[in-house]
Amino acid sequence: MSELTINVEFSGGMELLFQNVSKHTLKFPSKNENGNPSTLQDLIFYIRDTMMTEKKDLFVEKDTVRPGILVLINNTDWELCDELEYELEDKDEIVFISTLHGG
Amino acid sequence: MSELTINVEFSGGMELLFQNVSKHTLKFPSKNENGNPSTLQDLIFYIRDTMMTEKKDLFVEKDTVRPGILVLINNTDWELCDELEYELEDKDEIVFISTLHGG
Amino acid sequence: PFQRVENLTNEEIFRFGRQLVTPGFGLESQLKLRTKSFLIVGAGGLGSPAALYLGAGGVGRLGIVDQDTVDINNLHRQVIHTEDRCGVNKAVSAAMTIKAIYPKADVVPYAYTLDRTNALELIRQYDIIIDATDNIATRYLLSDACVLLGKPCVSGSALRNDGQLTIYNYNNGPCFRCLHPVPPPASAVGKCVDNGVLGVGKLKLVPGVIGILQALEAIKVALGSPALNDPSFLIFSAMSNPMFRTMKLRGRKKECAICGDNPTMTELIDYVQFCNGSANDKTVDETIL
Amino acid sequence: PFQRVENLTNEEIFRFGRQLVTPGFGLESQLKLRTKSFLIVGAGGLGSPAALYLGAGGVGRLGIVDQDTVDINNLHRQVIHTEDRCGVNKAVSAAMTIKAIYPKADVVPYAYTLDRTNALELIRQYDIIIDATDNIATRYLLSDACVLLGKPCVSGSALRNDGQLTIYNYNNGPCFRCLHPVPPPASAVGKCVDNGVLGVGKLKLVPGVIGILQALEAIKVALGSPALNDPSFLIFSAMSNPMFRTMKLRGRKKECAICGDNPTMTELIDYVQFCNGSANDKTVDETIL
Ligand SMILES: [Zn+2]
Ligand SMILES: [Zn+2]
Repeated sequence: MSELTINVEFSGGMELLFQNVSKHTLKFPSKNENGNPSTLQDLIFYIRDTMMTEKKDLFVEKDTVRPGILVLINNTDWELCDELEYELEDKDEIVFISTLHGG
Repeated sequence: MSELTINVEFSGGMELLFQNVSKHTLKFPSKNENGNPSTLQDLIFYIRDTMMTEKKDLFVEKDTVRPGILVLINNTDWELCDELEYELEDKDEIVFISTLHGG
Repeated sequence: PFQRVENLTNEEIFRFGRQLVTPGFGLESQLKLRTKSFLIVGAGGLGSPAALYLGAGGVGRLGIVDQDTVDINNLHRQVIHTEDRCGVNKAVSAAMTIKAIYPKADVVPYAYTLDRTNALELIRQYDIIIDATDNIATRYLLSDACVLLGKPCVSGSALRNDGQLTIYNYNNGPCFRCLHPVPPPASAVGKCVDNGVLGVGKLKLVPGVIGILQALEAIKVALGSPALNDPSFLIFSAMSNPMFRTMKLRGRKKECAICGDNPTMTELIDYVQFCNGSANDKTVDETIL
Repeated sequence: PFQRVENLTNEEIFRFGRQLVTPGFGLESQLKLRTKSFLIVGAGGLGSPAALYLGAGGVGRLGIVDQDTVDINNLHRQVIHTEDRCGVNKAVSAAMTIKAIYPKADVVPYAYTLDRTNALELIRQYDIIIDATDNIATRYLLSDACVLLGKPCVSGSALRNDGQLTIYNYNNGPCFRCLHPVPPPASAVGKCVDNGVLGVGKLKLVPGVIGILQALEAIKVALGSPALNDPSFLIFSAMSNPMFRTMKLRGRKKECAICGDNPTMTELIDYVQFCNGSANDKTVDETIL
């Protein structure tokens, strides 16, 4: 399969960086430009480069998401998967959630 | 495939009819005794006949679940699927939930 | 009768929206709440938090119906009441607490039982109905009355460690009768299923969680929130993980006896008889914790 | 100091468990609550319902910390307070409401700010800590203090239409610092993200929903509920459908600076400095509805 369908969701205020739209369905190549399976890091860079025009630093810092953002892969904390190295699968649901501190 | 894995869950008090255990994983034949694909009705009869010893009338009435029980097929109201005629698929999650009236 | 206002007063803006410097969508939403009336049926475990939050939140009018009086061993979960009001009618007591939070709140207590003789007359006066009752006969009564009058009914229920929440007769979704054309056998309602079961301690907080979510859903109805576009049914299991499950619900049924295309019911009926005795069989209040 | 009792009094049994004819597991659970002490930090939007339900529910002791005073435009969501208590300390006001519901409740208000100089001394006296605060510096403070003292921390937060709930430092689950070794940039906390966005009306009820769920989780901790065996993180989106999502959370991190296998932190630090200014940048209270 050359293309994956990835469901991306932004929550906890992250959606404000994306025209206030929470849910996005992306078509994503199954291999990255190096010919390796596409990873979560590839997805993060794709989002930063193609879906954002400003305030990119509120999403990405260096090579990963900025501090304060939790990442869910199919409702599981990405730390329980392989974080940035996680290899995307078709129909994956990836959620980026800004942790809240208000009360 | 000759055997399906079906996740059955009882909720809203239904679990009290099943030794207070909510979640059950069943191996279920993919075809019923007539050689047709197994349906939700087959599953209901299987539960009644093999998992219950008493108070069967609190689960089944005639050929279907008793009034007051909602059935969810993969988190969707079974009326939006084919109800009793729904053909089971591997890894389906079927929930039987007793509607509550207390406050 | 309830008078709909055109604008919020400055005092209301200060109280409910001071921090909103630009009067944008926020104030419009607050005005929508202010121009809507809400009727909560039941001021017990579900109705207490629903009434607290709607009453404090600046809705146009809040009606509260309950025939019962405050009892000392309900106070642990009916937190809108106080110990010195034992013996006072619950609707009256709930109104007193709301007035203490917001003296200008328009709260109307109704200290009687809703039944087929008076339900239509009362429900007609309100925009959004909140079913916070505790027995199945009243649930049929409220749903049927809401269908006959074209009102949405935000329904919550709780038993043991479980709770359920949905909105009937709204946005082409089902009514209670679409889901339950036939009432369950009396033996399946309330106490019979419970006998002899030593579960985990019953959680008094379950009605609280559902009740506050009823207030939230009622507000979303008032705002016309798109989140309510598809009918759904929330299932809460306090002692499970995950605690919440959302079910995609059927729409209105064409063959429903009251909300269908060719309704056979055009008026309220005798619900105690209809429910075949399970009506008076109020949910056993054996909650602990 | 809080005295642990061996048994419930007859009055307590009547009030909290009258309907339970056989004194089985239910009363044991009630006794577990009665022998535990709970500390709620913050008596605002989150702390109001948490305090109401825990205070009315017969816990052993309830401590409430808040340095703020009741303000008229908080009352719509901080429903434990009343209008005539404007200017009164919030912890004191919350205790007054609980006493009105349950005069024998053991409630202790602390009318001061929790900081590195006094947090350990206070938290040491309680079994279960509820973080109902509104800024990230205090969240680090509470989590760190709970790790140092071995206490579970039931953490809730809310902003706009979203809420989050988890338990830190419990059952080999993570602490706040495991999840957030580095604080977010100040620009990502609070107001900056909001600028110029006209969202759907902000829902005042969001902290209410999270706060009552914090009370529930605290009770489950007190009971040792198996539902808490796996660390999880509840995500609430009031204006989405479904409203709730449960995330399976990482466990304690071996390399965590405070709860890890070789901790480098052994005492509390300057959290305002640590959070680089985002500490004082309290969440903008622009909720409406
Ligand atoms: Zn109908
Ligand atoms: Zn840690």
